[in-house]
Amino acid sequence: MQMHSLAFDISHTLAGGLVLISFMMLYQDRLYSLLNVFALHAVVLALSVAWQAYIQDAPHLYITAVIALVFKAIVIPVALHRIVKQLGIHRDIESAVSIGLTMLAGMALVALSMVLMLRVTADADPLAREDLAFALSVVLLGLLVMVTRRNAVSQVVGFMSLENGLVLAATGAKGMPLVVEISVAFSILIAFIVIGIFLFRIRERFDSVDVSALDDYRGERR
Amino acid sequence: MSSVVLQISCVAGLLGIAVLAIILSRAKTSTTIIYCATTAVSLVALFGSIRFLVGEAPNPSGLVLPVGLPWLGAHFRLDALASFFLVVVNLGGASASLYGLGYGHHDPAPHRVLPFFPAFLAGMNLVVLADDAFSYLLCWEFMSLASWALVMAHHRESGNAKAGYVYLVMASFGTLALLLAFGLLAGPTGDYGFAAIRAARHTPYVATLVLILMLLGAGSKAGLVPLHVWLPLAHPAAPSHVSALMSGVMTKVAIYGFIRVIFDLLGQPIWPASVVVLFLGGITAVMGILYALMEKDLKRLLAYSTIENIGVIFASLGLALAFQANGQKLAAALAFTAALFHVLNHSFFKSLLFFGAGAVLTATGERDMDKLGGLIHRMPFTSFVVLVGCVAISALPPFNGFVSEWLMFQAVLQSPELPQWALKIMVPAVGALLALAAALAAACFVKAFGVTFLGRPRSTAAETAHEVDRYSLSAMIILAALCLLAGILPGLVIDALAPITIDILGGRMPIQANEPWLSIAPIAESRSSYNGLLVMIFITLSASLSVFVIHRFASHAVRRGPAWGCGFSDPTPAAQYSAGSFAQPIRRVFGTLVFRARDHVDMPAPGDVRPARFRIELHDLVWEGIYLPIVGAVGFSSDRLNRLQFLTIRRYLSLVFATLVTLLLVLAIWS
Amino acid sequence: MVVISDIIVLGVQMLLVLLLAPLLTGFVRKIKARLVRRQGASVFQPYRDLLRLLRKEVVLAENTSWLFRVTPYVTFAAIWVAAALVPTFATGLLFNWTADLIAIVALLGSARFFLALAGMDVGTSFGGIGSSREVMIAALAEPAMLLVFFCIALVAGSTQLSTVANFMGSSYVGLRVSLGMAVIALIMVALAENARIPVDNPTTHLELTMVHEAMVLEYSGRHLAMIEFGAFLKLLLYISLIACVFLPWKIALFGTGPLAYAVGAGAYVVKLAAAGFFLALFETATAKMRVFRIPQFLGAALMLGLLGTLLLFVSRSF
Amino acid sequence: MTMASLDPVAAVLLIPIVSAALLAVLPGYRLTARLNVVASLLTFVSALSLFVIERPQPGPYVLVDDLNIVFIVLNTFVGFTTSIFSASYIAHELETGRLTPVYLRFYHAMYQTMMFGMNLAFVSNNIGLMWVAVEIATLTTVLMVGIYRTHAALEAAWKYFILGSVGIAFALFGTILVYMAARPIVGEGQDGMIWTLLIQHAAAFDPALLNVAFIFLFLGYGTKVGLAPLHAWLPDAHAEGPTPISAVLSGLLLNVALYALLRFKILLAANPDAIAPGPLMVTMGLVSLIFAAFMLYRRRDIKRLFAYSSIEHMGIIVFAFGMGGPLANFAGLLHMVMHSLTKSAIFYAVGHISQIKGTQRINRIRGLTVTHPALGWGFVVGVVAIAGLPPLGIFMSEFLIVSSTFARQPLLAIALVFGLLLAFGALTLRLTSVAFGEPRGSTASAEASYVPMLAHIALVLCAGIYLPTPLVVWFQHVARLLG
Repeated sequence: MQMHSLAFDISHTLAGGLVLISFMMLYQDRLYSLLNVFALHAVVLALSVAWQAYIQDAPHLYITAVIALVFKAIVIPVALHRIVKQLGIHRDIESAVSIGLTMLAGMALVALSMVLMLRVTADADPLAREDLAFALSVVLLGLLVMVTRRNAVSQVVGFMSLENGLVLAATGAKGMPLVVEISVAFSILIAFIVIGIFLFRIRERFDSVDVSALDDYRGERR
Repeated sequence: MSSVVLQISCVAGLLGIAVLAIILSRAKTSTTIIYCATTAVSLVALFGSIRFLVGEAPNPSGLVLPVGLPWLGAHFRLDALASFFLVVVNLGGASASLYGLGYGHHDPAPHRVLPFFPAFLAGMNLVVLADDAFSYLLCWEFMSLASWALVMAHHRESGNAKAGYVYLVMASFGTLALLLAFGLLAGPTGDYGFAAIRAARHTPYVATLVLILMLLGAGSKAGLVPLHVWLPLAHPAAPSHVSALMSGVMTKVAIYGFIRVIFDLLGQPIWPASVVVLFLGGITAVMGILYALMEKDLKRLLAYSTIENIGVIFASLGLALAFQANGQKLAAALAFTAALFHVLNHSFFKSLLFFGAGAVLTATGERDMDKLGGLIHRMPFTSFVVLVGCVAISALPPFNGFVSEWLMFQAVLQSPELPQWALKIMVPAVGALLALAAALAAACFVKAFGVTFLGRPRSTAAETAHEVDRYSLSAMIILAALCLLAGILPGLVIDALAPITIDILGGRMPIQANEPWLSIAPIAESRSSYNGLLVMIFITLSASLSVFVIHRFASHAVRRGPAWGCGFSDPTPAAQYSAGSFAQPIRRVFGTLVFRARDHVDMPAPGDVRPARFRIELHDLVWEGIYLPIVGAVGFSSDRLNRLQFLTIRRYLSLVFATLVTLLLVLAIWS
Repeated sequence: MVVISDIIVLGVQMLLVLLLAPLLTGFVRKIKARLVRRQGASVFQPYRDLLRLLRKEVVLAENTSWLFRVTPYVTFAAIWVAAALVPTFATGLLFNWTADLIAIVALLGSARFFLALAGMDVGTSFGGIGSSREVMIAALAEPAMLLVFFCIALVAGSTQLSTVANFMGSSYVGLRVSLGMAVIALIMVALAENARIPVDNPTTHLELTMVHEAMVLEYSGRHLAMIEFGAFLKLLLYISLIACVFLPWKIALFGTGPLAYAVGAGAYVVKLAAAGFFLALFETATAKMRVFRIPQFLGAALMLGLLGTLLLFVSRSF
Repeated sequence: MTMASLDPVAAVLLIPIVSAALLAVLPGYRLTARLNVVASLLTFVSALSLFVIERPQPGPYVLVDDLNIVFIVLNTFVGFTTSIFSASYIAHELETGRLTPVYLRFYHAMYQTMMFGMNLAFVSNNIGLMWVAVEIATLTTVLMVGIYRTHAALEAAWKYFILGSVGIAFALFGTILVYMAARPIVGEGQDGMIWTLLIQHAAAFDPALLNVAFIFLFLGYGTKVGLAPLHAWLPDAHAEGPTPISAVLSGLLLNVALYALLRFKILLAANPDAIAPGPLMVTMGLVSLIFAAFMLYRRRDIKRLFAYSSIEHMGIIVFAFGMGGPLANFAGLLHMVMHSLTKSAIFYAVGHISQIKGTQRINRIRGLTVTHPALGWGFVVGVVAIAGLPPLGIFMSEFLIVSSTFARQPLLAIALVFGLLLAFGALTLRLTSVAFGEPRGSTASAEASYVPMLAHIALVLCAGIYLPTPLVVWFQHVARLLG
């Protein structure tokens, strides 16, 4: 029992840590620092997944943890670093919404997810419940990053943190099948996105294509 | 075999002909074959329905086919009302087919007409026969679709595309209104059978809503102002025998729908309903004929006059509603009979007139009256039958148009029996509107006939015109004869209509057959009576007497000389009164109010050699006041929304995000 | 036997109107002349005119068609029948029920219809002027007349002229506002329909001011005679209509013997004379109005008719 | 084929994946196109055989019930006809050199993979598996949308990809939540995702979890359905990809997502305390309908026009299912089937038209019925059908939807009718300009196979007049199932 509560505390802290780091992402205004923060995010995720693997003694989760560690915490950030160099992407992030507002919105989102999840009757074991609350807030924050940042890279980062939230939820869900497969699938997805950015030279932002350009391409001019 | 089976098999035959037409669309002889076939089938259907209507005690016979809504099947039913409208439809169909035998050969693209013509006929027959909401709407829309295809037959001519488009949209608007009406009648359980609807009790709320929806639905198809805008565009755009069908018959099918729902399915009406119908009818009558008077395109003029007649019919239906709501069966039967009689008459003379317009079109290639004139010399037969049509539609004795108008005025004169003050006041006022419409109609057709057929030809086309082929002529002559017959023997028609009024209203007019001298007396002879036969006989007698006397005693000398031009005999036919100038006095009277008409005269100063200019400015207030704003609104909002097509991915993501957050918020607050 | 006598009476009436019509016009002209201190032609001048016209040859414009030649007879016949259907000195005649007030309006309407067509048949602008103005006047006059007849019919409960006449003759028709309006409206319509001053001047030959005359400008010889005769009849018809509806004094009932008929006839002649006198007086007293004042004039008639009809419900509650 | 007779479900899955592998390696247009057609035909046949043989017991992965059998058969049928169409279409593309043989292989392989993904999504009894399948189908279509490598195509593919991935994430999160809700009752592991078990115990699930789950699933799969605020990828994906793919997208992929939505709607409806999904679906449906209707007026690209009309119809269908009740559900199912058939038929026509005219700009296409009667009239009938005119199938479903709605919720029905009329106006406006008037553009005769188009139109026509009783019974049962 003591053990259990300890386990609970640890996973709780880790999950909370993820949310915290998501917040940190929100107020980064330099690309490199953002990437580093994301790496940290991935590390923490890896830790919490590993911990879950340990307490649920579900060895297959270790694979997920390893993927998270290697792929997300190392490979992707490095790759993005190089892309940023090679494409000579502007170093600092222009955000569509001011940082302060973003932070406020983030607070609101976390609050919202708490409200929603704490409705859940506690007979589902509290561990899962807390995890879900945190996972939901991580997901929402990731999305928030995606919509408030103009850089392609930072949007990718946002998407990845969103997906970290998913993995957190998946691993938190005790005995959930397909977790490994899903994490693999998502890694591939992200790889695609990164490659896409690289191939299609989407330099600054997703919204580089302006309306007039669309007109030409789509035969939609009036 | 039972009557309804006969009718349905005729419809099947028509559909078969349509398929046949597609198969031999490119064949030379296809025109002849198809129109012969349609003539034959329509005649069979016509006689079947006449036999049913005047046969001994017509009792409804039904038929269910395993098509349409799966759990319901397609119900068809033939009762007195349906059989009467079948008579109208198939008579129009037969005459149009006969006319087409000749006219069709002048069609530039027969393969765009032949398949849809029989389909159109079939559609109209089916609407009248349908006995459940789904089949009714299916056939209704099928009818619209077929007629739309016919309107688009000459799709290369300018303006026809717009005509077809406006028509299709208005038709679909009407169908959706009907759909709502039937949805309301059928209720949430979806009893779409007419029998079930008839059996159900409907609350006043439902009744009112259904009335409004039916006025929108059937009214838009029939051409009630302000839903008429498509009619003067679409009817002229079609080939003339199709225009005749659309104007003379399809509008009647719409009226059938109105009668079927409001009088039959809805049960006992409430009197305020009649006020609405009366009002709309009166307005439509006057507006329609005023539009017609301003028109110089022959076929458009005829289309507008159709609107007028629709108004007249709706007005007398409104009267029938008023009397029925107060349980005055006899008066209701009188008004209702007047309406049905006018339906029949209008189908006669409007088809006749459109045939005439078609003949003029084939002979001269002109629809613009200001390029016609003097055709009476070159097309004697056509001009004679068209003259008959004009006299008939102007409601002059001894022709049929007068009889139905007369019956209607008799119904108006029953208004004192109505208990409601609103109606007491309303009915005579509407009567005044109808009288005005009738007088204006006479003026309008003086103009139509005078400018087109009389005077001197205004173009070489009109000078070199020739009489049309014998099929077209025979079709027109038959209709003219029918106009006269219905005018001098109205008693027979009235008695034939009695079963319908018994079915629908539970009352009937007194039997006319045993009136002396074949005269008609709607209530009692002491009140009012009319005898078309004797009036005709008197006129012929006195006319021939005077002719005899004159030719017996007066001089016979005749000399042809130039017309007296007040010292200056005008050399050019252009100096004749044209359509526009003929309408000028009436335009001065009504135009400024109804059309915001302005005459712009640009008279050069003395010594200035440039020609004087005269321009008329007319506004179609309905179009500019109702339809253009709607078009503008749609365009505006689509422009605004269209920006969403050009957002960036980040913005699209924010849309998604926003949706998610809102939904989550709703969830958080609500549950 | 009854039928025979009826037919005789009817024939007498038809002949009577035929004979009296020109006389009436002549009488009106005479009075007008006297009122302006002129000698004036004799009252029988119209007969002479007709006979003279009948003897003359017909000159047809080049372009005219058969319609132009048929029209005079058609219009004449229509007006004559209409006139014959109005009870002049006796009601309840055999064929009175063949047509009622509405039918009579329609008969006059068809006469006008054909005249207007004939006007357009010539192919000159004068015919056009005439026809267009004529139909404009008619388009306003007809509804006014119908409304007047609605009013009467609602009072008498019938559109059957004999019934109306009997009812009006009977004691229990009090003096009514609406009837007063109706009679005024009817007189105004009659003035317009017969092309009298102030609507139109039957004696003018200044083309631009004429309406009816412009329409029949091309007619000559026997055709013109028929047209003129039709005009005389029409005037007679309106007067006798007003007479039999609004003052059916001494009008003979059906089947009352020859004596009553004679009295009725005498009364009828007196009524005609009186009406003719007043008409002449009115015409000399007023001036012709511009063509485009006519709508107001007839619009007033229309309004009066409608008002009369509506007032019925106030004065008399069913 | 023997295998198919043994186990049609396996066949439905195996034939596509195997042929995909083959097509990836085989060279040559003629051969591969034929193989593609044959494979699709086999799949269709084995799907048909699901009707005759007795169904397999629902296992941990595979389920065949009344609901999805309709979808499977429709899916494989349209897949088959589209493969015929794409054969003639691709031939032209190869001539004009828009496609190289390499991409051709890729195209065919991807085509079969996509069919595999969709079939899997239909037959899977495991919501996780279903999720995976839907994503496979989505990603393959993404790749095919970008196949022309023009800037516009890549643009469209990229948009589709990004928005799709977010959708994927949502759907997954929803799935996880459902599992969480199920776990305490059904038990850990595999069982917590097996549909048949879920629906049995749904009543006992935690409503709060289910609610959140449904919102995520609704948005996730709704993105694929193309509901209004989430629709952005759909028009461009339709317009820039090869036309067969547009046909499949409109005709099938939307249905797959819709199917997933329906499954979860049933699940939610089975739980008394959870929110009623109806209002949500009705609102989104109406929004999509009216929004798309307005957008139709400003379209200049013919394929994008019909893409928006797909959004509109999806709106109608979701609305119908949202209204619920036997009539509306029946109408919804019918409308879905009719829309798939009609819309793919229209895209077949449009594909040939744009190939002949060498453009997709509407104002460069005129008077088709004059220059290409068969194609033109086929197009006319198709548009008339999609606009909801009788005697074609969509009229029946719209009749049922509107009339049954008006009796229950007059205002909703008014809004619905408003949207329908708007869309009708826009479509017929384009129809008149494209099919009639003076011909414009090239009049080269089309070397096209009209068979698929005509087959679809014939089916829709006959459905509008006569529905075979077994089908009706089927639909009615499913409608009851949908509650």
